[in-house]
Amino acid sequence: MKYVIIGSGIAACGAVEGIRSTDLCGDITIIDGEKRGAYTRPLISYFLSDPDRYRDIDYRSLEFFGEQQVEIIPSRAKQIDRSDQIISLDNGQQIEYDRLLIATGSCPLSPPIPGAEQDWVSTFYTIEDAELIVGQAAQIREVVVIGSGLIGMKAAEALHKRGMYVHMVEKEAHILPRQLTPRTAEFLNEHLSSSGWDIITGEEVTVIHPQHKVELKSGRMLSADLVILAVGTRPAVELARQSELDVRTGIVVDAYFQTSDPKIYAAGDVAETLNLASQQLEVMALLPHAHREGYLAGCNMAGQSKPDPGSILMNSVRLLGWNICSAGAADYRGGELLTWQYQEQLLELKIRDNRLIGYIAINVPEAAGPLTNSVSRKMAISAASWKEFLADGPQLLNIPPVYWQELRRAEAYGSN
Amino acid sequence: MGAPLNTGFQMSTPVFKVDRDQDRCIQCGVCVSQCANEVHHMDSDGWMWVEDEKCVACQRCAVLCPTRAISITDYPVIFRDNSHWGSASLREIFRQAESGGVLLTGMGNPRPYKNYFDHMLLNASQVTNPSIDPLREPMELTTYLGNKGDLICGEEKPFLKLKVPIMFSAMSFGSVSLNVQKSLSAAARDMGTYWNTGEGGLHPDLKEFGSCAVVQVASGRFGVHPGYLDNSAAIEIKIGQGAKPGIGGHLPGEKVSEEVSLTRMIPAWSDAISPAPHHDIYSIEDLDQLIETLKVASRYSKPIAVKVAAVHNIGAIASGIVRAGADIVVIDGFRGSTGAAPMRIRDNVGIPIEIALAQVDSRLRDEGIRQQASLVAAGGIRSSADVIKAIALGADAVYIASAALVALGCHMCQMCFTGKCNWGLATTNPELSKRLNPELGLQRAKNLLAAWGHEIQEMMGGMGINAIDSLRGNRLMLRGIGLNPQELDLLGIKSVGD
Amino acid sequence: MRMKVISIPEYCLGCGLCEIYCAAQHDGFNGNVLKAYKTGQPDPRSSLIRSRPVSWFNTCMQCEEAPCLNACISGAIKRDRDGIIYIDENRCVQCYTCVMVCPYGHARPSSRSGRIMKCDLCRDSEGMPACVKHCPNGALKLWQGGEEQ
Amino acid sequence: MSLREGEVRIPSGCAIAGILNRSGQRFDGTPIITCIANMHQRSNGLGGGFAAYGIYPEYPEQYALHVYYDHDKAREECEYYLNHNFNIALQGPVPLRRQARITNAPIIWRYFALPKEGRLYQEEIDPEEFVFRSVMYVNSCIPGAYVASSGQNMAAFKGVGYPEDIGEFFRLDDYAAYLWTAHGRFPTNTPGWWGGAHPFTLLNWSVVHNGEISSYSTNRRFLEMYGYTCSLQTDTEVITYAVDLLMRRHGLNLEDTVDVISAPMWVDIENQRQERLRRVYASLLLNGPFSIIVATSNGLMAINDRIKLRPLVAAEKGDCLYVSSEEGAIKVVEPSPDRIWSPGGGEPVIGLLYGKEQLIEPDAKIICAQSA
Repeated sequence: MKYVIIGSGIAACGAVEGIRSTDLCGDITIIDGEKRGAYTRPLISYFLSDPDRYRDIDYRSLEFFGEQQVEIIPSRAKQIDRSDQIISLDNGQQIEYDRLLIATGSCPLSPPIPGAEQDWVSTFYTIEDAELIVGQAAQIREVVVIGSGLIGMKAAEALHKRGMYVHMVEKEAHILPRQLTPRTAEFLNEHLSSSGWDIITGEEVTVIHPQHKVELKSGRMLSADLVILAVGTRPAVELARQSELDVRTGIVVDAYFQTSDPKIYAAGDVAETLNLASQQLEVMALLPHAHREGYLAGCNMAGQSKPDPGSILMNSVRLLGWNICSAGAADYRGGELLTWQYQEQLLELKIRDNRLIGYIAINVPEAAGPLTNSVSRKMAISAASWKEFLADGPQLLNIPPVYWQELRRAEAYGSN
Repeated sequence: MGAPLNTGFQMSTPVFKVDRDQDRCIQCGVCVSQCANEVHHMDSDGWMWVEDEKCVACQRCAVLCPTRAISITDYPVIFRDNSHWGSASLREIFRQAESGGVLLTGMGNPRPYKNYFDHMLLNASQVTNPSIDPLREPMELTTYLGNKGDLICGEEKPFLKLKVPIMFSAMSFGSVSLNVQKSLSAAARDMGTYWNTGEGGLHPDLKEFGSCAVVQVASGRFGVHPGYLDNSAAIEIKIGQGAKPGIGGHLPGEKVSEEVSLTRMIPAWSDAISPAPHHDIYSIEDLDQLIETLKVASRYSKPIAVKVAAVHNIGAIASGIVRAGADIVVIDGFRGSTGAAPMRIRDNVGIPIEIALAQVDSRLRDEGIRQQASLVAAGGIRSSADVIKAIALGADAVYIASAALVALGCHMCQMCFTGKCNWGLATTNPELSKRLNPELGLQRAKNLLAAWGHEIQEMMGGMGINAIDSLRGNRLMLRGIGLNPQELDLLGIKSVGD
Repeated sequence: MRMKVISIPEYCLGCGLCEIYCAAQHDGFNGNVLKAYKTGQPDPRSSLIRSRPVSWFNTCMQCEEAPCLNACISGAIKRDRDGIIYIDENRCVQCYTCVMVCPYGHARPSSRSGRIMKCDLCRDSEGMPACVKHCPNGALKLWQGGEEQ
Repeated sequence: MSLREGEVRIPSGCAIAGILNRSGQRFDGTPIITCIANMHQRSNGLGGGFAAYGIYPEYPEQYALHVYYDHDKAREECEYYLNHNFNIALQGPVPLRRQARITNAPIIWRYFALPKEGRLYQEEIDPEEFVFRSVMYVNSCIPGAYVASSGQNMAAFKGVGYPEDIGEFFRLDDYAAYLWTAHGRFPTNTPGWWGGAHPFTLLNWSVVHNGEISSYSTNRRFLEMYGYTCSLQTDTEVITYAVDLLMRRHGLNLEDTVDVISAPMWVDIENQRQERLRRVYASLLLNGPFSIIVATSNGLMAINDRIKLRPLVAAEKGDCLYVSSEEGAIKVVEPSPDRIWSPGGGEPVIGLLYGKEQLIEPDAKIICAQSA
């Protein structure tokens, strides 16, 4: 059995582990488009903030690929011939496959802003982007970051740590629009601003002028030695579309990660997978899911049949010492919102028909685990017990006992 | 009548001093959480302080402290040297002057009376007859208790089969925690011996251990009902207890929890006094009737034991008991322990088990009725050497209770009657009794019996004996050291060198 | 061969010795409680949940499909040959994703140092895990693939 | 003067031997003397003795009392007592032969006596009990007198010296018996007292014993409950009283007696009877290393302790049964036996005259149900 994986990210590594969990002798080939090995994309901001400390940001070491007998070809896949099951690469190589996994992940959006093509304007998505910035770091004093998503935030934090003055421009009404609610965003915004960030919300960049000037819609003019485009990402589906696979925003896959071609699978940020909260197939593009999806796709490619249990939107990020965990649905219409605040800690619980459907925890990591799992396992825990939980103080001690009983029953405690 | 003074002022300095080595203390608070006598305190600002006078030297804090920061010592203030008025006498008077009441205490007689076990030495074989190697030859510890009779004809009377000649003595549920009884009953079952329910009835959780239980019937008849008598291996009538001959049982109200009151069929939180004497035994023939009644109640299927404290004239008493139909006579020496007893009685009443046992064995043999009953020695058995000596003097088997409690963690602070036993033994408070994990208790109790069993086999092998039957009453194997001729004669043994 | 420490609340006295010995067994103190608490920054890997009437030691369940291992963005959480899941400290970037996904709330940041605290079954020292060895009442057991130690 | 048996407990190793002709055919003492002489180095010349059954066919009913006197006064006092209680058919000194190595022998007389009917009636006991009590009386209450043996148509010839010299001294070649047992002693100090030598006798019983009973005190204090006074403090005395109690007074058969004195281990016990035997007679279990030969007019039983710490060999040739501490001692008398074997621990060697079931007929009074 010959397995080929296009892409060398988290999903690819997961797939290797999945295949090897049953098929120890099939040969596996990874087509590494970025030619930089299996590094962890989120860590590029850590690399940017302290290149010596975070020199090695490999997700899996080279020995790992050695142990698992995986061949890595540093080249980009140009075309997939589905009938002959052959992939042709930039370097002219032709690779046959019995099973193919498309794990090309996503790529950054570059908004149609005039002047965005200048060299001091770039996206922040690959290790090269980070290395370029590190190279010119000495000359940069002032930066404009367009977009306050996770990537924008971590890039801004890295640059801030290097002593640069950060302007952040956000189109929406508040920062981290996909993760936070207005109140939590305001709470975080106040912390970041007081640490010296210039956060401008509800504004758009209209023109990037050549003499390091950035003009906003309101006419305000910012000077910047560097501009970071962090307005979001989209799944890298070109290859899939070109091979006439069924693609919507991401590649459409069934519960076993099979695309419309039974020999081709897709996993990670590129694929649309089940969001348990909305019961829809969506592109969630989250690292923890990528590893799970890759692993299960690998198992299924190797002959097992492991359906995807699906997961929920969740994220945990550290910004200037603060920890922000959020999971589950962003909106809570028809539900109830419970909040708890104490000094630098803020916790919001979203409850609907006696279930926790989402939460946002700022600096309350101790209870995060059980809260996430209450949401993902749709545990029936009444609003009353959540109110009591908040009243007693959101520590592990006060997690509603129902949670533990439900968990023990689900996990058949002690056996997993 | 005396009325307790309600002044906080205490006439004497505390008995013990609790020292905390600041260099070692890491303010982890384990001592505070573990001391039920509330000696240790830690304020919210981290300041730690102690109340010496509440300390009973149970060593719980010293043992659990992860950095050994705590040491309990005698309070340094010593009264002027006086061979008559010792510090204990003075303190006792101080306490009574304050309370006006009887001084209560726990465990056995601690006074420095001569300990005869420590004045007897064992024989060993040299040259003329070889010792037997217990590693290569089987060493038989199995012994039977009951009325064996003189002949093998006729219907055999019921008996108890012990794989090791050591049984766990009476510690009632209420006096000790349920976990203690769970540990000892399981250990008894696993090691092929018996445990005694004590006068507190049989707790429902221990039903499965009835088959290896000696159920006690005391003057209070606590928890005695047909089911209780049926679900047992033997029935023991408690006439007396070594620690408090002549007076009855006393379970302080603090220890009579809901569960205890249910098991004993008495009202909760009220003092449980079992009167002395049994109000239906005012002379020996009454005992005969009670024994006969119990035999009928148990359809002659179980041996009936009678437990008496070792007092003067014990020989005649034992002879009477055997002639009254008892199958097992239990003699409890004056070192025997108790959960609660007046200090004066515990320290001044009763005679040593060694002499009592020897007298009873000789007396029964002289009257030719030794085969009609087995003899069990109890009270202060501390080691397997004591067991061997007791059996050599004439006992069929021994009862241990203090030794078993020590195996489970007791540190002899003698405060059992308070119900605040920090080792979770002599208490029914759930927070405290939880401190004895019955699974660990079972292991510790089993190890004690196994260890003593091995030691007994080693010593028997050294004497050239490979069966416990040949050790029973084998007084030639004992020699007295530092004993006067009369004591030697009473014990029926020769002196060393003889 | 799967191993983990399980807590038996029935016998847990809530005394806290497990935390003390756990902290002393890690970070180079190799079991010396005094040194750990007097000179170092002791951090217990598991935390004792003290509550009435029952306390319990929140240990790691060493899950078969470990959510923390899957979710770790830097690949710092690994499983060694004995199946023990541990954190490679110098790879960890303290992003708390593992804290967010652990169903038992076991993985958590240390209040003192912010490092992620997670039980590694004292894999660097011989014999029983320190908490199991020092529990005064047998309330912690090393569960080993079906039978307890 | 060193203490004699009774005043002190004298441990001793030794040699034992026994020869039985099952058909009852009698033979002189030479074979037994040759046999015990061969084990010369097993004794140290401080004790030797023989028991012979069937040597007084002419006085089958009478009890042949062999009495040792330290001085004539003791003889007068003892004879006065005997005449008061017994009808004496014949009395006289035991024929002896000067033997260089035998010195300071006591005055040795023998009396063929039957208890007087009147005395029996007065005491309301059967003759055996009467003789038993008389022997106890002479031994403990008449100073200087000691009854060496008191059986019917049997006698014990014992004293201080090597057994072969004792045999010559008592002219055993002049006697003819169908059953001989012998004993050579190795005591650890020097008792000058002939009475303390083996075999130990009681009525028809004679016991020779090699080894030491570590359960002596337990056995003894049990026997004292049944009226036995162990005056000599020797193991042999205790063994004899034990078998007497078991077989004669409690009527146990041979097999049961073996199951008491050399009881099988609890784990090896197969049936209820053995278990009950061991429970009732636990204090009669003989513990410690021993090999003994118990003889009566009906035959002998030789047995080892249950873990066989002492040697014992047996052999058969036609009607003859040989038992001894060493194989060599048998081979010197009977070079080619039909069968020769070494019995296991607790495994008895039983030799009975043809037609005899048991070593001794139990008392009429107490007959226990004799299950198979």
